[in-house]
Amino acid sequence: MKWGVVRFPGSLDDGDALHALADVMGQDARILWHKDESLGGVECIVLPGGFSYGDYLRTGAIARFSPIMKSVAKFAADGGLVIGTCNGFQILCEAHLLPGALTRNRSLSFVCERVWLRVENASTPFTRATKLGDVLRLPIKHGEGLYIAPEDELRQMEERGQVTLRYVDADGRESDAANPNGSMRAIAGVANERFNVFGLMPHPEHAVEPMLGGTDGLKIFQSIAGSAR
Amino acid sequence: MQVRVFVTPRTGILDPQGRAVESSLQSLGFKNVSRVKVGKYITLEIDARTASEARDEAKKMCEALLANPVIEDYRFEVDGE
Amino acid sequence: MQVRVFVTPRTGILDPQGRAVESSLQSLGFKNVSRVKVGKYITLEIDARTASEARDEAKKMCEALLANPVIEDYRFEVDGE
Amino acid sequence: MSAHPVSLAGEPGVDVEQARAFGLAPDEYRKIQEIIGRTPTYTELGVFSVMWSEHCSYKSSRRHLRTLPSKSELVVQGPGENAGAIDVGDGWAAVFKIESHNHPSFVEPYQGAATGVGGILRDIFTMGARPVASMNSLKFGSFAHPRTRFLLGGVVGGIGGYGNCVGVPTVAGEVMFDEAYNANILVNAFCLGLVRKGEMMSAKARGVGNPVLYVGSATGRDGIHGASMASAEFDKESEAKRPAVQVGDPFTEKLLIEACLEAGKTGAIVAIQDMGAAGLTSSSSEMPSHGGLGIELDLDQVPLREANLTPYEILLSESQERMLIVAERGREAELQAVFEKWDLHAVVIGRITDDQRWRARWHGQVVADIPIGALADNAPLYDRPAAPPKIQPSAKTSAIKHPETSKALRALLDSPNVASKKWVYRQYDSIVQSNTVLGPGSDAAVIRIKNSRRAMALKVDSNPRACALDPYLGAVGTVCEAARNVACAGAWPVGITNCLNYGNPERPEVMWQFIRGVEGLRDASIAFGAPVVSGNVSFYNETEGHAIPPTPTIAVLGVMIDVARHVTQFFKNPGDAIAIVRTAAPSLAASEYSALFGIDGGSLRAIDLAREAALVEGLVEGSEQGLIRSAHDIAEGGLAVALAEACFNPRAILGAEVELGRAGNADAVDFFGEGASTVILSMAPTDLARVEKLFAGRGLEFAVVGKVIDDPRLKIGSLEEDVSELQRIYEDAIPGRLRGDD
Ligand SMILES: Nc1ncnc2c1ncn2[C@@H]1O[C@H](COP(=O)(O)OP(=O)(O)O)[C@@H](O)[C@H]1O
Ligand SMILES: [Mg+2]
Repeated sequence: MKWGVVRFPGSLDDGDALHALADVMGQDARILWHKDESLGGVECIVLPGGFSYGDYLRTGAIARFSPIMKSVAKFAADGGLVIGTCNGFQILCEAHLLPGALTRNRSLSFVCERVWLRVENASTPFTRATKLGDVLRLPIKHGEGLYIAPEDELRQMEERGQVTLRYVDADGRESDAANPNGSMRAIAGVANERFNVFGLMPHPEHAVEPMLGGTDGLKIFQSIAGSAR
Repeated sequence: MQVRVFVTPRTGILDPQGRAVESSLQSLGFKNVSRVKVGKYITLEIDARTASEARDEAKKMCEALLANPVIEDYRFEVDGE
Repeated sequence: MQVRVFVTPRTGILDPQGRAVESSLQSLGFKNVSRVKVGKYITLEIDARTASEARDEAKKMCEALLANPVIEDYRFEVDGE
Repeated sequence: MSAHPVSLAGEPGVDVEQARAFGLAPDEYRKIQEIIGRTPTYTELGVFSVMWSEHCSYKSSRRHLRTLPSKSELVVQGPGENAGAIDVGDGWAAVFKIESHNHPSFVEPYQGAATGVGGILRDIFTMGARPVASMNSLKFGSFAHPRTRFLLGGVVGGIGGYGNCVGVPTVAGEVMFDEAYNANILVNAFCLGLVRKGEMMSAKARGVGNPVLYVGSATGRDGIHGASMASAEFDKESEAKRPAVQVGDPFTEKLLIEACLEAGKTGAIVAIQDMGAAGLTSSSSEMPSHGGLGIELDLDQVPLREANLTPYEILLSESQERMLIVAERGREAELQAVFEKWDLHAVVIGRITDDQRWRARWHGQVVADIPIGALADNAPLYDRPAAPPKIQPSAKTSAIKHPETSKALRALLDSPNVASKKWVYRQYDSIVQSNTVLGPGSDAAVIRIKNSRRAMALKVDSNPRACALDPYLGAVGTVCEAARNVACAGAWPVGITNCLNYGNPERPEVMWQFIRGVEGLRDASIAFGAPVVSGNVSFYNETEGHAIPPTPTIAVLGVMIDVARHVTQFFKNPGDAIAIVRTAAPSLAASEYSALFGIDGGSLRAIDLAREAALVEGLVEGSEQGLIRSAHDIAEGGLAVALAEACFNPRAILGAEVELGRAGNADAVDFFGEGASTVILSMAPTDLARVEKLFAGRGLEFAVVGKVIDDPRLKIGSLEEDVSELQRIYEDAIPGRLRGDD
């Protein structure tokens, strides 16, 4: 499968995503420069973590206007697969390719740690390789990961199964203590209505090698690879 | 022409920063404080002929970039109004 | 009593946020924009008898927490003034 | 053709008083007049005053630093460039350095610490190396002090805010709280980079006529030499003229990292240096001077953030995220294209000359014209008088009898100096770049090198309490501790960088502490064959005559041959044997225990460096042979605390059953003593004999003291504790105090 990892000014985990896809998984992955409009015929676009444009004003607010985002929006509209991790998730929300918004963690401080996530919908192209209720171990590292959306919208998202990952404890139970940033309904990852765009605060690309803290992240990328059109 | 933009967290949308500031104010002994909200205050110069022209520009900027309608409200003042 | 606090980066102090917003606005086609500064807009309720009492409280809060005097300036308005 | 520089309208006159106001001694002022053969202009005086400042000239320390070993077959670059470099194998050089940002962090903790991180990052990537890991060493006042929480939150926030935003993992560090730092906190920032050997960049200018490019943020009045405040005429001007606190812009720094590394690949860069201390002045004088050349600057070309900065301000500004580059003549456009790609602008602001003068023009006039060597390389050097203090320091004592062991252990685990620093490091991105094999929380951090079996281990340490008792032994012990930590992880200590934090060097007892510290560093460095390739000196850490305790901060770089063999501090398997290996018996001198309970720990024991080196060898060989399952160095809190920490395995907590030799009558020293180099090892019982041979064979004390158990209980002789209970105390000590519920 052909993957494109977008590099914005201030992207940080672009290299990590490339490493996970190309070096670890042996996929055909390349960097896409934010000033280009061509997507080079890739089948899945990855918006990586980082602090695009310094995340000034609001996270992802400025990156959303990078030239390449027009093409990404069109690619998504045509049903192409797009995954945004961390800053990528924030950009997708700002670009209205995903519902809701991400704001300051409840603690107001940056948090870097491994968390547990429960798979709430295993039939999306991004979670196919998992089972409903599976508990994944992935790292988070962000200062603005508190997921917010209007209540009525949240309700609809839940009904449609767009809420794909939730923060839980080691035993898969929801609890306030297991919610690292205060996200509404402990939401860690959401898909759009068409289920071809997916955003999550955790970093699957940082959980692909046993020596570096587990391989649960592979399940996300394997799901996508298995969903190639 | 100077424009002052006020961006505030939507009522009903949670404002972690406001909450945190409120509780630290309380713990600093300001017991009589409540309803703390933290928003943004953006000032800028628009080189426009008329105030109404500046207003139109300002509105466009707010909708395009300065505020996120999902979680924020905005209002602005243009100099000499 | 409602208090509105305006916290702005001090003149002469680097305001990377303002700079980023300005260049983004420019590239969005708002060529006639300049001097963009991004600060904080904090609103809160003080349960005080008189406006001057509220003012004193507000000043204390700004100096204790709301503004960082080393790099920020602040001013505030108290309702009914 | 050295035209006589003009003084500018509104500038104060120049005399010995003005010089004094700028911090220049009268004889230094006379030397300046001698060197340039006339009275300097106000601008020139300002330039001299910053370049001859302790910070830039190392005038009090240089002659002592010269005695530090800086060579080995692995040294690729010793002191003299922006950072040092060590060959770590497979064609890679590790570039690293540590630097202080103490005072700015006390004034504005967030920005002070943030810009400290930014500055050390620039020292690394100016060498052509990609920054791959950061560490920091922090000293705050006592937790009880009203300002400590504010400073702690600000400093940690600033380090994270900057480091997280540039994509360099912060993988290790240390934090200490002691009233001795109430009025002078220490913030020392370390950065490690990797570069292909032979692709390193330099700060030595070459090529007469080569253009000088300015890249990065525009110049403002940030952090201009406080001296500009010292003159009334100058000061009565508008408020805006006050020097502004430096604010960091990590986003621009990230662009600079990528752009400078990419520009380096073009080969069009002759020399590059960041505009750090003394900004444009230091970088523009040091690069040509190191190359035996001169420079001519056109200040009208310097990008300004605000209108009408004076030449003085332009030259002395310490605005952040700025680089100065000497380019191959005719290849400016090539470089400019690279920077434009990253939305940065490179502007030509001068040329390299052959006349060995440092000349600046402004509005068509020459405003400064100085023999360049006088600024950069031949600043005055001092041999300051040194003398030991009259009254020898000794730990303050109150004849308290020793607390009951269980209480003492809990109190120690609850002491912020011993307790988990998770509250701090969970605010740092420690995993970006996908190289962090072992992050914060174990003894040393381990960073792998991609596409190689090799890895690097790093740790930063300091021990001001020991240095206060004996500045020489304290420094030796600090190097030993850092080297031992790296060895515990399974790496050979191969290089050292250091930040020497002391009081006012004009006081003989401080100078004595400094010299003894350097001697300790030198002797330990020789013993481990780990040369000192970079560092930094921070003097004048004192307030109202109260100096900080001598605080040499030592960072050691280790090389691991096979990353798969790395070792952590945590017990792994129930049934494993627990052994203790040490170079000498422990003592309570300078221990956390003595400090906590106000007990006189006595004086430091001598350190046998040969045995220290032997211990390091045994540890690394043991891990290379895959014999060691866990290795944990005993530090603050002594053996009991170290055993508890070894049980706190993040995967699954375990227990330990230990008997201390003279069973039953083991006392406080056995439980909580520090000082001596002691390591707790665990290994498969079947490997015991081979491990023992590694150490006993080297004449080190080796004793099997117990075993790892499944049941999460810590049993040391008659002491028995619930490990999860201990862990709760350990984890909550700092957050609890910050919540204010202590
Ligand atoms: N304590 C020290 N030990 C060894 N080298 C040192 C020490 N202090 C400074 N140096 C070296 O002196 C040179 C100048 O130091 P410094 O001024 O801190 O560099 P920079 O100008 O990049 O801040 C550097 O090469 C540095 O490594
Ligand atoms: Mg430097």
